[in-house]
Amino acid sequence: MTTHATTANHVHGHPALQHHFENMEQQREAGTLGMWIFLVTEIMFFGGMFLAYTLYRGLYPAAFASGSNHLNITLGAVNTGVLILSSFTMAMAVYFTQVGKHRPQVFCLIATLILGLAFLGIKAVEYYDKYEDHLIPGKLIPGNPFDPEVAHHGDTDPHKLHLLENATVEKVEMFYWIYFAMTGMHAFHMIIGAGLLMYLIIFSLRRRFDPEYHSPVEVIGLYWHFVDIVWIFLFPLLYLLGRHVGHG
Amino acid sequence: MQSWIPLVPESASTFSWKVDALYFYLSGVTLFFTLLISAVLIFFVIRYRRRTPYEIPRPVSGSHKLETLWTVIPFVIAMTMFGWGASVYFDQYKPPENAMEVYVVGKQWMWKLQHATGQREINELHVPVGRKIKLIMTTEDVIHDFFVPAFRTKADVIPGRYTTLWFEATKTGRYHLFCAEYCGMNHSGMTGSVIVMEQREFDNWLSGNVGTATPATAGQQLYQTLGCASCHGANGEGGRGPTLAGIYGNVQQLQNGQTVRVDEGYVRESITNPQAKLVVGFGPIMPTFQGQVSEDQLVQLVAYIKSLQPGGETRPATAASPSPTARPGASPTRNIR
Amino acid sequence: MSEHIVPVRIYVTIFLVLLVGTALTVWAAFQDFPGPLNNIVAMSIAITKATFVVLYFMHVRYSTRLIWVILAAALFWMAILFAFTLSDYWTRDWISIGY
Amino acid sequence: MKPIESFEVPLPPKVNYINAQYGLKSWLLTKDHKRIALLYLASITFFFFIGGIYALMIRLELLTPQGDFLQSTTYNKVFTQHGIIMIFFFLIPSIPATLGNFLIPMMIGAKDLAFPRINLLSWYIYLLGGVITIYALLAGGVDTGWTFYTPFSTTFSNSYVVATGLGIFVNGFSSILTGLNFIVTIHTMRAPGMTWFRLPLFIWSHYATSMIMILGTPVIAITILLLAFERVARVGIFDPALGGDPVLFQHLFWFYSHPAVYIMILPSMGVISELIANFSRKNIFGYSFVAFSSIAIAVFSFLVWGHHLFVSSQSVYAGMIFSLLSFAVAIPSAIKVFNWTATLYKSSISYDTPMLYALGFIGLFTVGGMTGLFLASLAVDVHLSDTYFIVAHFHYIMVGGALMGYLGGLHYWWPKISGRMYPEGWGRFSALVIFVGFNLTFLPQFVAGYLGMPRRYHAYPPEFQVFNVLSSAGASILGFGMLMPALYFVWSMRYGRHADANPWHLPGLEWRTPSPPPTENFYTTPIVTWDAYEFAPREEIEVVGRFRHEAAEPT
Repeated sequence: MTTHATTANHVHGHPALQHHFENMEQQREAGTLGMWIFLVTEIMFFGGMFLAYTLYRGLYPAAFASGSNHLNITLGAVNTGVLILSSFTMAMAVYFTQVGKHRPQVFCLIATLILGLAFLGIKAVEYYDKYEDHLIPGKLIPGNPFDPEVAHHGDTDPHKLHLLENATVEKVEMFYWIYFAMTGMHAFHMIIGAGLLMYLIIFSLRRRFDPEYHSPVEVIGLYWHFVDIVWIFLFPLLYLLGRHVGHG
Repeated sequence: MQSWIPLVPESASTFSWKVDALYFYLSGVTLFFTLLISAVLIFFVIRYRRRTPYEIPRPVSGSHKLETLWTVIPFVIAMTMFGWGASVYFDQYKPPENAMEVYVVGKQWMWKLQHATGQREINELHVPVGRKIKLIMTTEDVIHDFFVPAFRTKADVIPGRYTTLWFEATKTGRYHLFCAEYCGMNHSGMTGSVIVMEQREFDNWLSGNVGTATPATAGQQLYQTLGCASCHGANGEGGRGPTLAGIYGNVQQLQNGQTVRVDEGYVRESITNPQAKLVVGFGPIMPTFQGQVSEDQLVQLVAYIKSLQPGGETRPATAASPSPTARPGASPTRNIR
Repeated sequence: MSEHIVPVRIYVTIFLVLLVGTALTVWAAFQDFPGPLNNIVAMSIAITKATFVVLYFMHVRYSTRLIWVILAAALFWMAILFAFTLSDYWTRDWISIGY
Repeated sequence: MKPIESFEVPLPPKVNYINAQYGLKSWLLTKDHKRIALLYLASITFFFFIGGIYALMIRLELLTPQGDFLQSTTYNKVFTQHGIIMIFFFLIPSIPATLGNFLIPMMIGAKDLAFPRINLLSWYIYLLGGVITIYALLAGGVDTGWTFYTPFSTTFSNSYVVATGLGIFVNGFSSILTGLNFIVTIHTMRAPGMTWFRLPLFIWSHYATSMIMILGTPVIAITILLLAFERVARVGIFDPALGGDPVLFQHLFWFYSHPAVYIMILPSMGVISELIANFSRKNIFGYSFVAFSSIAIAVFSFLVWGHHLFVSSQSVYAGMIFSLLSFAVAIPSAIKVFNWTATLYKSSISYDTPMLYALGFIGLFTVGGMTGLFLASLAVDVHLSDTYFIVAHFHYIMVGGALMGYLGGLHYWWPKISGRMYPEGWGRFSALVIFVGFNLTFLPQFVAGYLGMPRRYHAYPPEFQVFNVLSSAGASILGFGMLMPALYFVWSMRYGRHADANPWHLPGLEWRTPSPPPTENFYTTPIVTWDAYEFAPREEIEVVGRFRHEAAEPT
C-alpha cells in the first residue's frame, strides 16, 4: 500500500504538493486515510449517544414512542430526501472534479451547499415547533422549561403530548433530551460541513482543483456522506420507531 | 496477633479469611515474579556489563518455545486467580436467605440506619455475631459506598435504587465503617463503626433502644396517610390496583408480557415510577410519589408491604428478626443502659 | 494504485435506491408487524441505505484493504461499547443484588 | 566485526532545525514536528510542575491524621486538580506529543508528520484546553475527583465542573489529532525499505497508542459534553432524579479512561524497548511478540473497563466477564517484561542514565502490573477498590511506568533533541533518587490500602499515620529527584558538551542524521536495508556512512 517512488526528485512538481510528501499520490493517500480515521472518531463520538438512546429506549419504550409520535414525520422524511439529494450532488461534485469538468463541479458544490442549508432550515422549523409546544428538555432554554400540555383521551390536538400507555412525561423529557442532543450534534456537523463547502466553492471558483489534485473535494465529500449516514440512522430511530403503536 | 506494622486488617467476617487467602496467594505470586525478574535483571546487568566500549554481542533470534512458555504460564496462573476471585465474589454478592435486615440510607455526610425492629442509628451499626446481616441501602443524594474493612466487603449506594450488601460477623468488637466512594466536602467524615456483639448483648441493646415504631409499622401509618389503601385495599378492596398482601416475593405478570419478581427494588419503583412496570389487568392510573416521600419513608413503605401476609395480616415484627432468643419490642420503656 | 472513477450511472442508481429506501421505511413504520419486527425492519433498511452510501458514494467498494479494515474496526469498537455496556443492564436482574 | 563507530555519521551541521529560523513567530507558527515537540515539551513540563505542587500539598496534608493543613474543601480540590492536570495535561500527551512527535518521522525516515498544520493545531488546542482548565482552577477549582462521577458532578458539586469539563473536552481533540496524525504518518510516510517489521518498537507502541486515542477519546468527549449539559440545563441522562442512570456515566467514562491508562503506558513501553535493545546492543528478543503485544494491549484495553465497576452495582455476571478479560490483558504485558529481560541475556549492558531508567521501569512496572491482578480479581477488588491500594497501584503504572519511560527517553534522545549531552553523573544520581523516593512513597500505600484506608480522605484514623508519614517522606525525596533533571536539562542546553550525530553508537535511523537534525530531518530520503536494532553490521549498514554526501541508490 505504501510503495512510493524511491527517489526524492519530484518528477512533476504540482503546485499543491507539500514539501514533506514525495509525490501527489502519497499526499492524496494520506489525506483520504486521515479523513477516514477522523470519521472513525466521529462514529465513536455519536456512538456514545446511540448507546444512551438504545439503553433508555429499552428501559422506557412507551415514553420514547410517545415522544417519537409527536415529531413531525413529514418534515423528517422530506429532510431525509433533501440530505440524500445533497449527498448525491456531493458525489457528483467529486466525479466532475475527477474528470476535470469545472462548471458542473462548481454547480454541484453549490447545489450541495444549498441543500445542506435547506436541511438546516427545515430542522430549525421543527425545533421552533418543539419550542412552541414546550418540549425543549430541562432548562435548555432559560425561561421555557420542559412543560408540554398532555392531551386527554380523545383529544387530537397535535400540539399536545399524547402519552401512550405506561409513558410518563418525565421519561418523554428524556426522549427529547436525547433527540435534541443527537439532532443538535448532527446539525452542528452540518454547519461545519456547510463551512467546508463554502471553502470548496471559493477554491473551486479559483480553479484550484483538477484531476490530479482534488483531495479536499474528495475528503470533504467523505465527511458530508458520513453526516448523511448519521441522519439515515437518526430518522428511523427518532421519528419512526413506535409509530405503529400510535396508529395501531 | 498484630505485629508491629500490621499487614492485614482485623478479620471479623466469614469473608475475611477467604479474601485474605486469595490476597496471600496473589501476594505470593507477585513477590515470586517480582523477585524472579529483579534477580534475573540484576544478575544479567552485572554478568553482561559492557566490558569494552565497542564490543557487539551476537544477535539472537527469538524462540517460539520460550514465548509460548511465558504466554501459557501467566495465562494459567491468571485463570486460577480469576476462578478463585469470582467464586468468592459470588458468595459476597449473592444475598442470603433468612438474613436479618437493616435499612441503610446514606446522605451527605452521614449514615442513617434502621433495624427491622425500629431502632434507628446514625453512623453506628450494632449487629449480633454469627448472624447473616443483609443491608438494604440507598442514598438521598450522591453515590456513597458502605465499606467495612474488617469484613472485607463493600458496595456502592446508588441514588434512586436499592443495593444490598451482606455479611456475617465472626468476632465481637468495634470496626471501622467508611464511605469509600468520594461524596463531596466531608467525605472523610462520613465514617462510623460497626459494633458486633454477642447475641444476648445485642438483644439487650435492642430492647434498650426501642423508641420509634418499626419500619413496617411506620410504613403502615404512612400507607394510611397517603391513602394507598383506597386503591390497594388490604384484601383486594379498592380494586384499582393489585392487592398487595402477600405480593412480596411473588412473580407478577406484566402488561408488556414480561414478568417481574416483586423485590424491594420493584416495590420502590412502583411507588416512584408507577407506570414503568404495570401488572397485567390494571390501568396506568397511579400517580407518582416521587418527591412526596423521602428515602426514609420509602424504606418504611417497602418494609410494610414486605410484612403483609395474604389475608391482610401484618407479619409480626419478630419475623424480620428471626433469632429465637430475640425479644424485640419487649419492654419498650426499660432502658438497661 | 490510481483512483477509480465511479460512473455516473451508478451514482444515479444509488440515489434512487436511497429515495426508495426512505419511502419504504416510512411506509413500514405504520405497519403493525408482530413483535420487535418493526424495529428490525427499520434498522435493516437504515443499514442497507448506509451500506450503499459507504460503498459507492464514499468509494469504499473501490478502496484499499486498509480502508475496509478501518471501517471494520470502527464498527467493531462500536459493538464493544454497546455489547459490554448492555450486558451489564441485561444481566442485572439475574441475581438480585438490589436494583 | 567492525566497531559500531564505523557508521558514525555527519559532522555537526551549521544549520539545524533549532537555528534555521529565529524569533518567537518562527516557533509559534512552525510546522516542523521537532519544534512542535519542543513546544509540547515546554507546556507539559509546566503542567507537570503544577500537578507536582498539588501532589506535595496532598502529602503535606496527610502527614497527620487530622485535617489540619488544608480545609476539606481545599483538599478535595487539590487531589481533583492533581489528577486532572497530571492525567489529561501531562501523562496523556507526555511521550506521544513530545518524543513521539519528535521521533516518529525520524525513525521511519520521513521529513515530517503527514499533516504538519494539524500537528501545530493540536498543540494550540492543547494550549486552549489548558488555559480553560487553568481558568477553572483559578476561578475556584473543581472538587469532583478526576472521575466526575454523577450525580455529584451534575447536581451536588458547587465547583467549576463545566469549565473544567470544557478544558478536558477541548484537550481531547488535541489527543485525537495527534493520534490521527501518527497513524496516517506510519501508514503512508515510511521511507523506502522501511517495512512494518523493520519499524522500531517505539513506532509500534505509538501506533497502538494512537488507536486508543482515536477510538476512545471521542467517547469521553461526548460523555463530558452530556455531563456539562446536564449540569447547566438540568436534563438527565445520568441523573437518577430525572430517570437517568448514574452507572451509565461510569460505563461511558471508563470506556475511555481505562484505555487511557494504556495511552500513558504504551508509549513508555515503546521507549523501554528502545532503551533495552540499544543500551545492551542487542536486537530485542522476540521482536514480533513485543510488537503485537502492543496491538493486543490496545485492543484488550477496551474490553476491561468494567473492572472499575465491581462494587458499583454492576451486574455480577458482567463483573465476571470483565474480570476474566482483565486477566487476559495481563498476558501481553507479561510477554513484554519477559522479552525485555531475555534481551539482556549475553548482551553488552551499559550503565548510562537511560538504561538505569529502563531497568527501574521493568522492576516498577512488574510490581504495578502484578498488583493490577489484585484489582482484576473480583473478591479482592471488592475489598480494595477505592482504597490506597488502588492509589499505589496506578502510581506504580503511571509514575513508575509512564514517567520513568518518559524520563529515560528524554535522557536518551536529549543529545538528538538539543545537540548537547546532559551531565551523566547527575543523570545517574537523579535516577537513583527518583527510584528510591518513588518506592518509599508508594510501597507503604499498598499496605495502608489493604488495611482499609479509603482514598480521597482528608483526615484518617490514626493507625494509618505510619504509612502516610513514610509516604510523605518518600514524596519529598521524589520531588527533589524530579527537580534535578529539570535543572540540568536546562543547564545543558547552554553548557552541555556538544553531542555528535550518534553519541550512543546506535543503528537507528534517527542517529543517522546530525544532532540536532536539519529541518527536513535527512539530507536525502534514506533507504532502509536493515532491521531494527541490527547491531552486528551487515555490509548494508556501511551505506549509511556515505549518505550525507550522496544520495543512496535505490536497491
